[in-house]
Amino acid sequence: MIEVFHLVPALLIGALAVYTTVARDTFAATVGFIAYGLMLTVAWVQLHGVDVALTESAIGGGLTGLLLVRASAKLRATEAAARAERPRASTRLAAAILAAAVSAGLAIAVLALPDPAPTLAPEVLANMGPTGVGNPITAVLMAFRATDTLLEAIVLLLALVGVWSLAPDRVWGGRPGPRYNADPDGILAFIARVLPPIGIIVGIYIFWVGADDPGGKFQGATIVAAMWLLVLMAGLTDAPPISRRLLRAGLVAGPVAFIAIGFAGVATAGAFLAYPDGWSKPLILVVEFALMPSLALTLGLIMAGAPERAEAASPREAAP
Amino acid sequence: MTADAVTTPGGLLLPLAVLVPFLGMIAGLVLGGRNAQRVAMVTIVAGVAIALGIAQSMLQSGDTLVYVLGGFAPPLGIALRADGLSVVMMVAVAVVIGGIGVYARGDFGTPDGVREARAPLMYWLLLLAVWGSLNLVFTSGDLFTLYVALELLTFAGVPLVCLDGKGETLRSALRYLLFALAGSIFYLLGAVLVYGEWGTLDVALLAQRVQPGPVTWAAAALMTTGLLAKTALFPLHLWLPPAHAGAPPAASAVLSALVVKGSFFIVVRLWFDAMPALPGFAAAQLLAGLGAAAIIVGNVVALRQERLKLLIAYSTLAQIGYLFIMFPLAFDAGTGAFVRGEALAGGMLQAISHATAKAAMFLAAGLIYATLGHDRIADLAGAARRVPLSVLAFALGGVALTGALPSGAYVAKKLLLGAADASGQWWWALVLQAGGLFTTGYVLLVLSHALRASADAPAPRVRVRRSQEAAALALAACSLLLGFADVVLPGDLVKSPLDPGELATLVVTVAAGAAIALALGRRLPALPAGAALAAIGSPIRRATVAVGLLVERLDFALRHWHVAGLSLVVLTLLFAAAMSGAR
Amino acid sequence: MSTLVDLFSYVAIGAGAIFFLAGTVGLLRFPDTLTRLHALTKADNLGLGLVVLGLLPHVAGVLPALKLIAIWLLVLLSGADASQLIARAARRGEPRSRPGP
Amino acid sequence: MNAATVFGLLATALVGVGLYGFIVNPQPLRKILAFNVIGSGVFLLFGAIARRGAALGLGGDPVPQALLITGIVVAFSATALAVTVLLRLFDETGSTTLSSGVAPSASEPDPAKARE
Repeated sequence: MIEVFHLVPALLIGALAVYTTVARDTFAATVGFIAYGLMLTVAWVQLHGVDVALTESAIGGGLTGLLLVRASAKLRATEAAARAERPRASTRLAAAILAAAVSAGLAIAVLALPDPAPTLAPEVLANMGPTGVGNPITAVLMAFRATDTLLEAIVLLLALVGVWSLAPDRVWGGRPGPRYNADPDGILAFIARVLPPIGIIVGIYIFWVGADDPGGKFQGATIVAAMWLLVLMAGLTDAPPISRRLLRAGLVAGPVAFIAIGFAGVATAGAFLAYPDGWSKPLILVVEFALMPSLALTLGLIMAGAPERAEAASPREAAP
Repeated sequence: MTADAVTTPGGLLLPLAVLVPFLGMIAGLVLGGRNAQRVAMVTIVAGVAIALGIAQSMLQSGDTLVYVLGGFAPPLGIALRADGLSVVMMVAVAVVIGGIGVYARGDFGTPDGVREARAPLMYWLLLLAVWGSLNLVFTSGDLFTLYVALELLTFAGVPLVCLDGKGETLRSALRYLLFALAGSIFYLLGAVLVYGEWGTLDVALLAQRVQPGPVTWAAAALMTTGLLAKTALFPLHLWLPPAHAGAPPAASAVLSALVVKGSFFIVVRLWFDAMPALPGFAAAQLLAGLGAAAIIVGNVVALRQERLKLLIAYSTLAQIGYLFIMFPLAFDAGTGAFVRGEALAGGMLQAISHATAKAAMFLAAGLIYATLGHDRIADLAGAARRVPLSVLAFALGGVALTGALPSGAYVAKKLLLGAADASGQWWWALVLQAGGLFTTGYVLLVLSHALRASADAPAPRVRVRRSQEAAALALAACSLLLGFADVVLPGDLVKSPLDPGELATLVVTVAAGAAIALALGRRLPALPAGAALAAIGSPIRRATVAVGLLVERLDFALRHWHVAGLSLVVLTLLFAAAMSGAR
Repeated sequence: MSTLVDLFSYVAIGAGAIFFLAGTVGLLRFPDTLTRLHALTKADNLGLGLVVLGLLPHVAGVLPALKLIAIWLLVLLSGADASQLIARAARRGEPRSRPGP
Repeated sequence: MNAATVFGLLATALVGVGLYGFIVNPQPLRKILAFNVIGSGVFLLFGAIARRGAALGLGGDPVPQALLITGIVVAFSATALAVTVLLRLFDETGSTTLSSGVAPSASEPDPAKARE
């Protein structure tokens, strides 16, 4: 009987994935993908990965979904041209057969996984004590494999640099994204005034609770970034020009603090990104507090996109 | 339990080698404007010093450098390791980045009157990001950290392709990004299966634990194919020619010489360190078979190109194939595993000499384009007179690639041929020789056009900066002088150039190269005995041109998206079958 | 006592499920965007409220209970606003009010 | 057939479906969607493996779950970069097709004649 609680969401996720792939219209496929992302969260909860469920719904379903919906709305004009380029039936059949073969091979491999599954859970629990954090995943992210988390922050920063490098030359240094100006006393402006305070509190709560329970800085930063985007889309504020040095300093403050504490670890604890005894928890908190705003800013700016408008854009220009 | 990895003296240089370029990128982004270039120059000096420091401490200790990050040894934590291969590649990358950095001061200096311009700022940031991610690829001992390094490398490489913002380069950049992402997700899928089976992602621990089995075959096949997609080995090369030819010259040099070496290095790390006994003989033959096909298709299509930068891009395609020939030669039939011997040394030396030579060729092509205003091979007449040093740099780079005497490729070819004879695989020896002849072919083709006196003598369009020509020449000289690296390698490989055997080989190579150029070259220069030669050769020429056209059409067909996608999947299945068949 | 609480939960969550079902049937059967929105927001919000109500007695402690209620209020807020925006877009934008998927 | 096996097999199916979409769908945005489906399949497989490694009262092996969070963020950055390049390509050229260039033809003049 217990199997139905796993099989039903699994089949639903599979069906949504198939729909996303075979739907004729790109916009419909994107909407299907967002539903697919949210249903994945259920799967993560059933796999006892609550931290991952948070990340998947915040970043996988939320931000990625917004990105893709906005793009598919903008690319409606290219639908017909794309449909004309559809490969012949024979190619599609070959692709289907080969993809099925890969899936079958993977299924064999999954079923052939060793029964006493190898795990690092004992090592994590054994070494978690000195780190001072209660959530084992945060211990892995911030202590045992802190380098991966540092590299991840650098990946986000590099993705933002890549996004900015795609700006037209004439507006370099300008403001990213179009100038939204919704009706000031409309519904969007209303929710953009009511929701952000709540969202920021929830985001900081999720960030803070991450030390001992599911949560963490990436999930928290995503929620704070989403609130900033909401305010941006309601036209209550305008995106900052990217030439502003303060903005760039804010972007890099997190990674720089992380690297600084890492090199301090060389002197005090004998290894890069090692924490001296007893100082582990406070240092992790300092790093997380430094990373959180930088990540929220970086995620927000990645979502805002490449600069499109000159810096001196007047706040209330006519809606296009 | 196996002994935990422990930090060796001088190990701290490894995290420094990874983080200094990224810190340079961060500082360049915040300071912005002209400071980005100054920060990049300082970072280049620091980075070269660190690479030499690592090499020095490696020679001193004679053993692999290890640095345990965060104080937690694998399998829980991550260790950075630098063995002979990593150190050699890091020094080579540092030198090439230095050369390209000096060249790029000319193309990507911030114009005066502007506080900050997009392309210059972005170029310096992305150059440092490529360097940081490459150092991470060479030193990381953890498969997941290698995945993050691969993504960093792709995120830094793609914007370089479309730095000029034109439509065609944006399309090439998108095609490159999408296919590279497919490659890295295949690699991650393989890494996930490896963790599921062996409970660790650390390369050294995997070497002790891995046994053949269905899960590990699937993982190895997925990871290898994913990495081949990112290295653009034939038939997964749809994105490379337009991307590398379309980018600005200083960016093409970084992409062709360095970025493709990152994923190639991880294939070497996997097949020689993580799971040496797993892939087996059949998979190595398949891998080298793809390499041989890349050599043939790459070179033939290169000979048929109209534009110089596309010719060099297709030459990269062929040279990438050349790099994979070493795998079957390093296979020890006795133990059934890949051993670190002469074949591996030859392969890595070939990779390094290609890096320096290809960078020099792209930089020289950039200078020729800046001077003549175009890079059509047929109209290169008079180039040698107007921009002699650039043509000389191109020539030296080309000669270095063909494996002429003092070049690194010569020593590499000797090592690989020795390994082929030792293992009795004569067919790979043939492929190696053919590769050299083809390379000579297109180098002679380009030089014959460039050295021709042009009928009209238009004034040079732009005075080329001395430093740029010096940088291109220095890199070309580097690849030529690598031959003297044999003092480090075993055996007396480098005979004196006046040795009759060497002279004979040289003459045969040049003659055969000329024949190939005449047969397949798209535009033939007006030779003095043109009419007589044409009368004799035209039936042969018409046949070879037909063959050349056939190969060009095959390449064009393979560079359609869905055909490349299907070959990606077919290759995964083939590698899985080849590896499972080995037992 | 606990059976009474369980019974209450079954009834409440069951009713909630029925409202969700009603909302979905409304989505599939109603002719145009506006009526579908009406069905969805009304039925689903009420359904969620009932499910939350049904879960409240099983929650350990006050804070999780408050969190559940906060979730319901947030869904109410965002659901109402989203449907208003979609309704406005439907009326102003493309006249896709013909029935069928 | 516990949860880990069910979602492990689902993951392999997602990879297959995503791969089909990645190869066949001509619209680059659909390829990005397909890449995300494959990515979520790979992450789900890693989650199933983490669940199999559950021990000592933990819901799952924390190391893969931590790597998953990093993986999802990296996949998001890749999607964001790909979408930005795609939109910039659309702004610049008005089309989003990936195919470019023309088939090689025997346009090359007859060598003998060309040299006189």
